[in-house]
Amino acid sequence: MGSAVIEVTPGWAIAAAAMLGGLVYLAAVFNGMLASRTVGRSPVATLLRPVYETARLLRQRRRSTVAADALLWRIGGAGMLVAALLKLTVIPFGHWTLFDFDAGLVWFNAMDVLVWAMIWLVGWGGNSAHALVGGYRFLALAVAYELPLMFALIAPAIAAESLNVGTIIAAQSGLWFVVWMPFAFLIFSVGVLGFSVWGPFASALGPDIAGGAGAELSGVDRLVFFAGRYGVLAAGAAFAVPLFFGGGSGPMLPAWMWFLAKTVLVLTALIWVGRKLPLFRPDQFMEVGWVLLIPAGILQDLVVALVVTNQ
Amino acid sequence: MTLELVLLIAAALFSVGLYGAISQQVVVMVMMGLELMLNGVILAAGAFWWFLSPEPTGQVLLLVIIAAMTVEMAMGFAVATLVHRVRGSDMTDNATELKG
Amino acid sequence: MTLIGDIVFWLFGAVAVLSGAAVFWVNSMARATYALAISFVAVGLQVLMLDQAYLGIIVILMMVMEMAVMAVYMIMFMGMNPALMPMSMVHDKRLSLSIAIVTFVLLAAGILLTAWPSGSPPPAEDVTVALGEALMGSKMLAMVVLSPVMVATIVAGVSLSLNRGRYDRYGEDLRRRNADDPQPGGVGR
Amino acid sequence: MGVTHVLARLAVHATHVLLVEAPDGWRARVAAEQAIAERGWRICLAPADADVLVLCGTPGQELTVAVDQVWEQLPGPRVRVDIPSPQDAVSRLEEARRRLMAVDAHAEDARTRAQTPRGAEHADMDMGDMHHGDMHHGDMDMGGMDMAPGGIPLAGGADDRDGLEMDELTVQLGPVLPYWPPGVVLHCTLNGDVLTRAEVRVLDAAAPAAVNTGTREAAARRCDDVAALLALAGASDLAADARRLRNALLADDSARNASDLDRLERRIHRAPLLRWSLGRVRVVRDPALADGLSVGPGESVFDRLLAMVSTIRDMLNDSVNGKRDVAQLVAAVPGLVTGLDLAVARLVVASLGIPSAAAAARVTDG
Repeated sequence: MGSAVIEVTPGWAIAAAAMLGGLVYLAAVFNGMLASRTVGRSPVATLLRPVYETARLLRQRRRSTVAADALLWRIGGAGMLVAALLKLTVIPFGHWTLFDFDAGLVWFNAMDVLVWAMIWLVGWGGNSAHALVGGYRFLALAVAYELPLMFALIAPAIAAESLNVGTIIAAQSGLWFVVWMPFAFLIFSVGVLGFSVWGPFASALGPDIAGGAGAELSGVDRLVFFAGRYGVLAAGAAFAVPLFFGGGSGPMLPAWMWFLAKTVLVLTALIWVGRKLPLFRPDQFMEVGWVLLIPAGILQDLVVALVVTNQ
Repeated sequence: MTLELVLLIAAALFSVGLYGAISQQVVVMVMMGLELMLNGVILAAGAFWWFLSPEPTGQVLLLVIIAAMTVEMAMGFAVATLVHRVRGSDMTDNATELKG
Repeated sequence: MTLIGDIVFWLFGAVAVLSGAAVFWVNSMARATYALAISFVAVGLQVLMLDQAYLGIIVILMMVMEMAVMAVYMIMFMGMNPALMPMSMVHDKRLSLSIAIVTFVLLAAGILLTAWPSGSPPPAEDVTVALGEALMGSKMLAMVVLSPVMVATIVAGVSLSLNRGRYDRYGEDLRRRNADDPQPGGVGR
Repeated sequence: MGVTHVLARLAVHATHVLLVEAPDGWRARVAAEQAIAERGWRICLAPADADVLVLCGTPGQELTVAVDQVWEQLPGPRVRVDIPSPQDAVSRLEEARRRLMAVDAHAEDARTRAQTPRGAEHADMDMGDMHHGDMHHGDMDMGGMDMAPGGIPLAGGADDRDGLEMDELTVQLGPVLPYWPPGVVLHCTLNGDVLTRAEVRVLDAAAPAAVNTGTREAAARRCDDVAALLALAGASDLAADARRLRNALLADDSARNASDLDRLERRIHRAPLLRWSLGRVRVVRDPALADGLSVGPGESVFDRLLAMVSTIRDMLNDSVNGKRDVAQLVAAVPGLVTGLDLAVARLVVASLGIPSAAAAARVTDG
């Protein structure tokens, strides 16, 4: 089983960044449409909303707070977008990848751990109680979703007998992994929602603490942070495709189109599900993560390992 | 790039960590010094593997060092919490008084 | 390794040492913790460049996680607002500094004076696979020892730092059906 | 036309509004919310995100001071408008739109306003800025250091609920806080995010406008409390449903009311995760505190939510009884929230339905 992908020159990173930008725009529009529908407004009006929002935040001045740790604050704010871009480097776009890396799966995992640092730094840097509480909440949730996520990531790697993303795609030529390791996919989705602070895991940015970790962000800082949050969500959705949905495989259309179509489908599903669920409070979800999700992930890995060894 | 130069970086990291580990008063800061020393050891182990014996044994050694670091850290946090709970303080100087 | 590779490698080395020194230099605990995280990331990338992909990434992954948690501990236990408060909590600064310098000089002398054998070139085959096969084959003992140590660490760490045990939660005879917690968890254990 | 003008023209379509509700400003706020939704604007949660500050109703002296301080926290370009009564909402928001477009005025505002954020001596009324209790010295060597950097005294320590000494933060909840009862201020001491001490205060001896129970408006107010609780729990779609029902109740759309109410109730019943999230949080943990709250022993926040929805129906049928003593309700808040973390404390406070109870109580007083 060889790798199914070709490494392209680093110059294509610009194309990857543009694709991420497109996905972020799409995600923001789709989320805006769902939001407009609940207040009974036409969803069509939201098509340009991200443009307006960007203009608004570009026009808005950056604001500081008393004794803010501006350096750490800015690093945290910009870091989400950087983490999203770094994740994208190991995700094959159809047949092409920027970085055909031995341990691509672990690379992705390491990049989503960066989000831990970023959210906490954003919460800390503003020197505001609500924001800091948001940072604490995220770390508590992170401890609960990250370990199950790791077990979920291992399942496709066991089945493909490799940590290389291209090889994992190649191993799915017969059957997509989502079919016979559904729990791994579910836990992976929980993890993606978790590290993008989305939907049920948004309590770090919750309404009860006036926007939480992001409460003190304004202007460009806010724009970059929230774009980065969509970016991490989009990168997570894009990574589900090579891991569970056979990468770019599909009839008729070229591989890159299949990859994009599947990514958009997973992304919209995540956004939709995220809006339907209430917030998970850390004190509740920690127990779920440790008592239910970790054993579920281990059992899933065990089943996958048994299937692979008995083939 | 030679083995000696990489080892010098590792030695520098180790020495800085040593300075922190013996000069700091707060338990958590001492732990950070120890971590930095182990950081140097990781780099040295990686360099030995690459320059001298590219066989899996060296990598296993590295993995063991990383595992040792996590154990050190977890126990350090637990002990810091315990000392803090008992004494309301986290200074190493105070912890030495505990043994009496 | 190419020239650019060499330069990048040294750059990471400089970042690792300088941010390591910054840990004890900066006067904010959050900054100190994340300076250490940067030092680890730089060393992780160096290990990555030394062809040990898996281990390099693992160093980055674990240490960023650890430092994120560490920062919270720093702030919990320091009794003041660390972003604002310059801190100096050292004893025997001069002695420590001289010990550190002497150590470095000794190590450096050892490194430079030792006649290192000229090593074999790095292997061409998949290093990560080799590590995995070693761990599950000839070096299995290491894994067999590490696993229980890790589990023991989790148990010991939790029981050392815990205030309320199961007798507080489920009553003296452990008969209480629902745990008596300040706030209930999500599963009901 | 320069870049600034183009940006302003685009930006005004996505204006974010921070709403502040004075105790008598409920109807004005609802009207403002409707007008904001019609424009496609958004309501935001914090001053840092806001372009327009809207003050609904007529504030007392203390609230005015608080709002002035929040006004200073808007990053700018910023506009402040008052909506004293509901019929002003549309015109005042239009005025806000016009003033947001005035590029030169905002450049002037940016030049003349205070350039550095203000220190902690003013921070009492801030939404989130913390200030710390007194410093304890301990054994640390801190010779010659400034003990109050940035004008903020350092944190003192105190045992948290697990008996671990941690830094204390003094944080004030209200009066400018989304989904928080207007006019109520909770001074709390936080260990991490756990409330260890709390004191409650009512600003300006505030009292809302009187509303007869059994009217549509009383039902609408109750419905608004339901929406606030749902929003805090993160059920944003259900919260939007509740707000739509509230608007329909105010608009006297009786045909829709009954079916919408049934639908909302059904959807809440059919939300297993909401039940899981709220159903294990008991409102009153200490039975001694239950007096006069009309909250049953062992009732959870989810039970309270269902009870609130069913009282909407009772109010429509004019069969509601058992008025609640609001002063007692507000006074009970510190006892109920002490020992909880911030998220659960907010849910518990919202489940009491203080705003609508206050409006209803006013009728009997007067």
